[in-house]
Amino acid sequence: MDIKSFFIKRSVEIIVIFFIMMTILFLLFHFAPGDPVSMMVDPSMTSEDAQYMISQLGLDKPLLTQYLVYLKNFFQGNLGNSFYYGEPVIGIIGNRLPNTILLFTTSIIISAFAGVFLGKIAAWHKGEKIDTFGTIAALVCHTLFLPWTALIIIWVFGYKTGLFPLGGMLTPELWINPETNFLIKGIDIIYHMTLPLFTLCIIHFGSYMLIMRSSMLDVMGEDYILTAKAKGVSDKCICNHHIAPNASLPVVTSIGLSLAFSVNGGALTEIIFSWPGLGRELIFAVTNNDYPLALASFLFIAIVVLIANFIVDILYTYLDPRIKY
Amino acid sequence: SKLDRDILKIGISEEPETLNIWLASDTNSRKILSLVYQNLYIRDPETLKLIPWLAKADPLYDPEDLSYTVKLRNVKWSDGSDLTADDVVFTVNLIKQFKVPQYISKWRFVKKIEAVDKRTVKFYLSKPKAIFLTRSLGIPIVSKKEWSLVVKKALSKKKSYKALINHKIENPLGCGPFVLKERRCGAYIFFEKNRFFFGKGKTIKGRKLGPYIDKLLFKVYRSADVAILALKKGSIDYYWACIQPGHVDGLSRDQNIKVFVSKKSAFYYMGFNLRKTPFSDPYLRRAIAVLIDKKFIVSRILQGFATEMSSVVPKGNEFWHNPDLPMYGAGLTRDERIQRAYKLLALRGYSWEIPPVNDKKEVVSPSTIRLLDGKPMEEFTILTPPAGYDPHRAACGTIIQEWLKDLGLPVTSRPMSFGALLDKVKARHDFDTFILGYGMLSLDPDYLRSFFYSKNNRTRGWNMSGYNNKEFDKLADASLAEMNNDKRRQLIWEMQSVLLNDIPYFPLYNPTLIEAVNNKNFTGWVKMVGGIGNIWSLCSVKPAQGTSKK
Amino acid sequence: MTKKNNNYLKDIMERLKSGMFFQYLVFLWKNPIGKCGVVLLILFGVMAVASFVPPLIDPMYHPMTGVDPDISNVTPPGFNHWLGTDYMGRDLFSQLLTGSRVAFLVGVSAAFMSMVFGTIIGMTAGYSGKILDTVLMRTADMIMIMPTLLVVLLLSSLFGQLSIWTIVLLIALFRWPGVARVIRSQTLALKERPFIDAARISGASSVRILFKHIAPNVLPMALLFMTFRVTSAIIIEAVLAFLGFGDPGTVSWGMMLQWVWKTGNMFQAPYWLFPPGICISLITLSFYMIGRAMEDMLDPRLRKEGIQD
Amino acid sequence: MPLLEVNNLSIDYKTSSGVFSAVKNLSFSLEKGKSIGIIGESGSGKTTVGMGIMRLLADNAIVQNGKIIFKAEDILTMSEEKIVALRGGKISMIFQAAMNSLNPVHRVGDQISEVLQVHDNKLSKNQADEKVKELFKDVGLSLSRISDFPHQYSGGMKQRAVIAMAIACKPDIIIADEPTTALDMIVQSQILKKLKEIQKKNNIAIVLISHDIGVVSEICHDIAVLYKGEMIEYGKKDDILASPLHQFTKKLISSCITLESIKNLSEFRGRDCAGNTYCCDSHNKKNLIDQKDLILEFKDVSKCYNSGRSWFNRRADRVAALNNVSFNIKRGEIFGLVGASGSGKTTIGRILVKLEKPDTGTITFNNMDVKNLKGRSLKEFRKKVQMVSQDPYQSLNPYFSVYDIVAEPLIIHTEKIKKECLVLISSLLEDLGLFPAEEYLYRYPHQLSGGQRQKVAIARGMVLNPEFMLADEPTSMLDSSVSMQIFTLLVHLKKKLGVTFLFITHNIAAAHLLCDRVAVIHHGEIVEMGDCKKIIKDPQAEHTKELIDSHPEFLLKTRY
Ligand SMILES: Nc1ncnc2c1ncn2[C@@H]1O[C@H](COP(=O)(O)OP(=O)(O)OP(=O)(O)O)[C@@H](O)[C@H]1O
Ligand SMILES: Nc1ncnc2c1ncn2[C@@H]1O[C@H](COP(=O)(O)OP(=O)(O)OP(=O)(O)O)[C@@H](O)[C@H]1O
Ligand SMILES: [Mg+2]
Ligand SMILES: [Mg+2]
Repeated sequence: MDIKSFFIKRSVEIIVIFFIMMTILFLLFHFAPGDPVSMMVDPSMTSEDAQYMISQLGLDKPLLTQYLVYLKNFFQGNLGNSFYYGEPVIGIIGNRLPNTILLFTTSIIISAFAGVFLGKIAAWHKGEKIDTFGTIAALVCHTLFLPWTALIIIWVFGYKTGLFPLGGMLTPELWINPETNFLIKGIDIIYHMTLPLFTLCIIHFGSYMLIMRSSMLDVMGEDYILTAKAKGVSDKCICNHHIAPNASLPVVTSIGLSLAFSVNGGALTEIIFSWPGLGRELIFAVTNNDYPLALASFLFIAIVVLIANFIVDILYTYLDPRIKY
Repeated sequence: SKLDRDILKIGISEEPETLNIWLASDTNSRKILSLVYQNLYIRDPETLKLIPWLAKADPLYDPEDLSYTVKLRNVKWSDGSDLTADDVVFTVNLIKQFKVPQYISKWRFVKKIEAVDKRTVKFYLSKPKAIFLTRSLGIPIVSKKEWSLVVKKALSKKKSYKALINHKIENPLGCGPFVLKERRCGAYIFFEKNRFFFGKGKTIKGRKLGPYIDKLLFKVYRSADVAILALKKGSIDYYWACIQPGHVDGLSRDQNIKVFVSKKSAFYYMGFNLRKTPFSDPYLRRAIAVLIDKKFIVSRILQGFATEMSSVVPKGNEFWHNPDLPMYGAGLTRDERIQRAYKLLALRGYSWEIPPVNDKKEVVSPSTIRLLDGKPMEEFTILTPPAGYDPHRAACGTIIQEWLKDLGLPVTSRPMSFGALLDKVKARHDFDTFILGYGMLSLDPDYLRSFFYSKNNRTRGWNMSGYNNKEFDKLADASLAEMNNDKRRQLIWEMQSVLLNDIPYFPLYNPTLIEAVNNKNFTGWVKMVGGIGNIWSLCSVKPAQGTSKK
Repeated sequence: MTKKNNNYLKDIMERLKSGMFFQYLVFLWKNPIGKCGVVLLILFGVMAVASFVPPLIDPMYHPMTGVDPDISNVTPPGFNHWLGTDYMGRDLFSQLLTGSRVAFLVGVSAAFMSMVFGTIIGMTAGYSGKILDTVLMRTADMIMIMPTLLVVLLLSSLFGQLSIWTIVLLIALFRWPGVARVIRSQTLALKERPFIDAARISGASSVRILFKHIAPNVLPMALLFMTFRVTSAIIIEAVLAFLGFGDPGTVSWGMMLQWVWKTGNMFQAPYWLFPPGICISLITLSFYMIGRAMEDMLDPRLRKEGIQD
Repeated sequence: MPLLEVNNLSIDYKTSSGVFSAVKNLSFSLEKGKSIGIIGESGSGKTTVGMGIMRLLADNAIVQNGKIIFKAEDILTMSEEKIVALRGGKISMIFQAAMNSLNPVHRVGDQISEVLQVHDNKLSKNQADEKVKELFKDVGLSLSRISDFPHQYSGGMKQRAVIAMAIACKPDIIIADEPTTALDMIVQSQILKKLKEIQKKNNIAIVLISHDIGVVSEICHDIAVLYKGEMIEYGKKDDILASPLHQFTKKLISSCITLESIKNLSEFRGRDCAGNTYCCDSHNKKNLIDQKDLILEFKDVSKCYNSGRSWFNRRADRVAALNNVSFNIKRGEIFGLVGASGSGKTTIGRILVKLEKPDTGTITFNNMDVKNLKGRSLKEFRKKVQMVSQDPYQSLNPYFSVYDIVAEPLIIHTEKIKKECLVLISSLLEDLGLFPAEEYLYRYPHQLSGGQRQKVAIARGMVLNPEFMLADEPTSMLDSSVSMQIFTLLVHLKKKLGVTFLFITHNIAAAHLLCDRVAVIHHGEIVEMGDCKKIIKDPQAEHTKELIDSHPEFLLKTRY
């Protein structure tokens, strides 16, 4: 099967999943108790006023009508307006999504590379100190409790040593200065990203490293490695050219499988580091019953995961010639 | 460090979601907008009396035609144009046209409003209302220039109110001390001094107004701990949110940090569902009131940063608070409380399989309480907001649950998300008891009427308990119409004592507000009810001494 | 009578000794990582059991409602309170012990349920093939890409606070696809194995084949996944509690962290902050270690899928 | 001076249960252009020797003493650089699992050119590619497959590629460790021929490691026999084949089912563990078979498989496994089905026992159409038709004890209580040579040897007294002496219980030994069918000839 039909198939799949999820979420939000109006705790607001607001927001229509309206708007590129921001949800998401993707992808890429690299070293020096130490470190990092770790990291690196900012995505003092150029702004963002990125990588690299290590060990026992040795290929070349490419395949698979997991960690990190991303927007919207925003944020997070999965699959075909879709 | 002293940096806990004043319902948007849109009258930080702000003087009441006349100061919008009577008329008309839910209830009784001249507005009421001054006039005045087009467009839509609140405001035009320069979502909001601020250099109530700072920067810190660290580090000068008692120790140890503890006009209470048994019985409610140890709640759960509440009107609101009310077992020990509550219920006709107090008057662990009709009491729940939203109320729920169990009441405390909780309590009236609170009550006790008036006992009405007392209704009506403050106070006091006798809500505590500033770069914060985050502070904060501006 | 019983016992012993599971256990103990995990786990088990003791000594040691009458503030470790007290004067040590119980309860029951769901669904999908397979696996894929934590958070905030059992159930409901996928691929491989053909030729029905032949073969893998699911369930519960969406009626480590966080004692009271965080890490570590040790015994080809999370 | 001289080599392995000596005091020498075969049963240390010569022993291996002299230098004490240059350059090795010797993520051509470039760093990429093309031609691979990945190659092609890799640098010695074990007979003989040809052409010395005396006898000049790490015999090939000295060598040679051995045995005897002697005189029993009574009939059966996995192009890769196959089996006979690997033998078997549905055609069993069987009649059918499959390591559920396995059909089909089952099964197991039964009843498959497992599988088939038994290469995974036991058993069962057998094999000699009639199948079609003896004596179809020719030379020489 060629890559084109694979593309089509996966795209269809993504679209179908997307709509199923949208419907489920819509129903969920509809049947959930509470609405944004009841969240308004102004004692001078009478029940007529509340009712008026509900009808203005269109929440008094029957379910099907609401759903159809939502669908219709969806196809017109309108996901509704946030109850609290009063702005189109799309705009809010457009603002947050890039931040999330920035943090999310960099953390995955860095932790995957770090994991692969360290796993390779550990496996190559199996049984030596570096291996024991590395494996224990990976195990411990992998099981760290993220929010806790994040707060401690902030305390140590942000407060005690003051090396890094405590949170946020940029230094407002810099950005409000019209003389600041793009380069500095870029560096500023990277500077702010360091700690959240570090936290995420600490949590994630462990599992990649462990997978890489064990799959390296498996591959080292494969016959073709023996063949390569018998060919007279040097050790270093065997490690890098023969073992590592094969051994990193399971890592790629596990990236795909752990994406959803990374999203969880990402959302937590966003909250603790005040990173203006979609994850914390979602949590905030959910706690405030801001349905349009919550629904759309969730959908977009799902889409990110779906697409990332897709990319991982394609990457996998590229890395492993045996796989054909 | 020049930069540090140039810009006042204030941390806020969440992104202000909107700059549209008609939509803004979250605290942070309101905080930001309070710097931009100004009111006709505001409260004096010390006496809490209303004093003219945009208005030139106290309003003139004409009992003849039930009208108030308000004269305006010479105020300019931040773009340099004049704020006129037309703007005020426009604002009120906007509220009435769009039935803006937050404000409309306070304006329904205003028949007509007219601009007498450029700086004079006249309001005609349909009947005398005590709250006109304190509540109705508390609206922010918006500029006709900014809004008239929006209003026109919105009115042409089917859902006009929705169109109004969905209008995106990038740069609100106000007349406050600061003008918004730049807003970056999720990161910061940047203000500069308003050149046209009417109060600049004026002395109002003995305060010479600034603003003395050129630039004001709001930074968002989503996690309180991080904000506190930022405050200690000097990344922000003030964290505009309530700080948890746990932080106080650490903060007070820091030389640069000053902790402000201010009163709050707040009211935290336990509510009962009077619509059904068993809580329709006032004796049971009183017994529960006896069991609840407010001192414990205040000293343990709130770490002393609260006051016990004895009435529905906070003690701090001295004028309206009735000091002479039943105290329900204040000062008693645990066992004494149980004995008293037991006596109360036993006399009323409740019975137990094993009573909580045995023949020797000792407290024992009871079982199966029976109601007046002889049936065992069914399990009931105390609904509280989740710990993530407010750890204190959740903890109160748990502790009260244990106390009630001592009397054999089959109760569980169940925190639930705020939306779901309100839906149950307010919209569906499907609950037994709950613990809720109001963090920002108006100083005018008009809310008593909202909470307990029998007509408000309906879906989404504010009478969540389902309290229905003719006598109270009468008092409430009278208090609304009474224009004489002292007479009105008498009525309000009476209302309080009726309520504390019936206990539809049992008042628990009134937390105090803990805030902290970093004194290194700026000083001059003004403390008042509701904390130091107020317009007075921002008009008086100055760069710290010994720092010359170069 | 006794003789028959004896025979029966012998029979069982015989089976146990030569059976795979016994060998797995021995292997687990022989593996240093596995041993480490087992020791840690026993430690936590002891903690969980010990958690019943403090409230019996004095009601003030009740982890949720007992407060020390003399203490109304956060206090550092002392003679009466080995780990100090929280802001209300509750004993942190007894909270920590109770947390272990809750972690076990949540972890093991959620993992067990998700394992049961996953195994049954995976086996059914793999064995039946065709439409049922497609439907089940698409569903699994869909659930798999859902960030569990966010979903549970969403549900718990929409539908009011969730009780601990609902949380367990939800975790299980969202955690089965990983198991199902692996079990399915194992089933697919097993299905082609001649002994399944042999069973079919012997006339065994599908149900019999599934539960008598395939189930025991996929069980080690399912158990392996269970250990990994335990860790993820514990972590999810902890995060939920930490964010304030947990069951307020239970004292879990996440809840303790939430208390220390929300009451602003995070950086003031390390004796309150560190123990629960370390315990969460260690208990997940112990399950993870056992899982890894078990992994070493199983088919290396299948094991890489979905180990994480 | 010989090219390679192994002197007194002893190799130990350190394991958790102590030190295990895999090779003890081994000595042999090899001249340029000559070849030596090392044979021995599994685990006798053959691979260890090969690895020792390459100095690629596992980490836990210790060379206790000895020398491996290659061109006057001791490999074991050589510097690391020198040995690396030697590997693949002067000495190259073909590994036991040649199927897995190619790295799946690199192109085959690249893997071969890598050897060239490693050993000659002056060689440019293009030159290397040219050389690779030549090598491809040499080993008989099509040039168009040069940039394919290994998974796109068949087993035989992979083997050729590995050979190409081994000869790439024109080494002096090739060590070939069981180069053909996983391949079918025809491919095996092709590969062996190629190896021989290349050896002649380039004057390469070969160390051929195998457990199959046939393979070794085809290529080698000398033979060394290893037994438990010790060399028990060493000498010229013909000498050893003609007059083996050691008991083990004798057994090795005699248990090899060869056409020759059959010639000498019109009747052969087997003995099971219980000491019963079976007399299997299969060829004299024709009179027992009722020529008219057909138990099974295949008519025009065809079957296609989809090998494409996707649901998009389902029609793209269809493999026709069977093509209008018709034959019939008479009650009481052993019918043989012979063919090369992938010819469709197993498919026929699976269709027959209704594990697979045919696309077209009908199968009748006892005059019932197998296709229509459902519910009750299917259960009845299951009771009568049983199967023993190819792989004894896979055909028993590892979680079932022997008792559970054998009792399963009883539990499904009868209402016997456990006690009855026990008695029945015990006697059956003892009958099959698993004596005493109690010792085996509660063992698990991994505690049994291959032959014992196959016996358990047969017991499972026999426990219901079936009428018909399908034996799909029951011995292909077992070594030859065990195979003989199984064959004996089958014949015994046929005689004692009158079971009809369909015997599937790729070994025409085995078919000849057991079967009354055979059908030769090739690419899903039956090319020849008839009396077994006649077909071997006088094969008509081209493919049958090929099959017979593919038997190692040593066997063919003695063909009658
Ligand atoms: N790395 C090792 N560690 C311990 N024992 C080993 C190791 N490699 C081989 N052995 C043991 O050494 C003995 C000889 O092994 P070797 O691989 O040489 O046998 P072989 O003759 O090649 O067998 P086969 O025909 O099955 O390939 C066997 O008993 C084997 O179990
Ligand atoms: N499930 C299947 N899917 C696709 N192709 C199959 C399947 N089973 C068998 N085939 C193909 O059908 C053909 C016949 O296979 P079969 O297993 O019957 O061969 P065989 O003669 O038994 O070979 P061997 O001697 O290797 O066992 C082969 O080309 C094989 O690749
Ligand atoms: Mg070998
Ligand atoms: Mg076959």
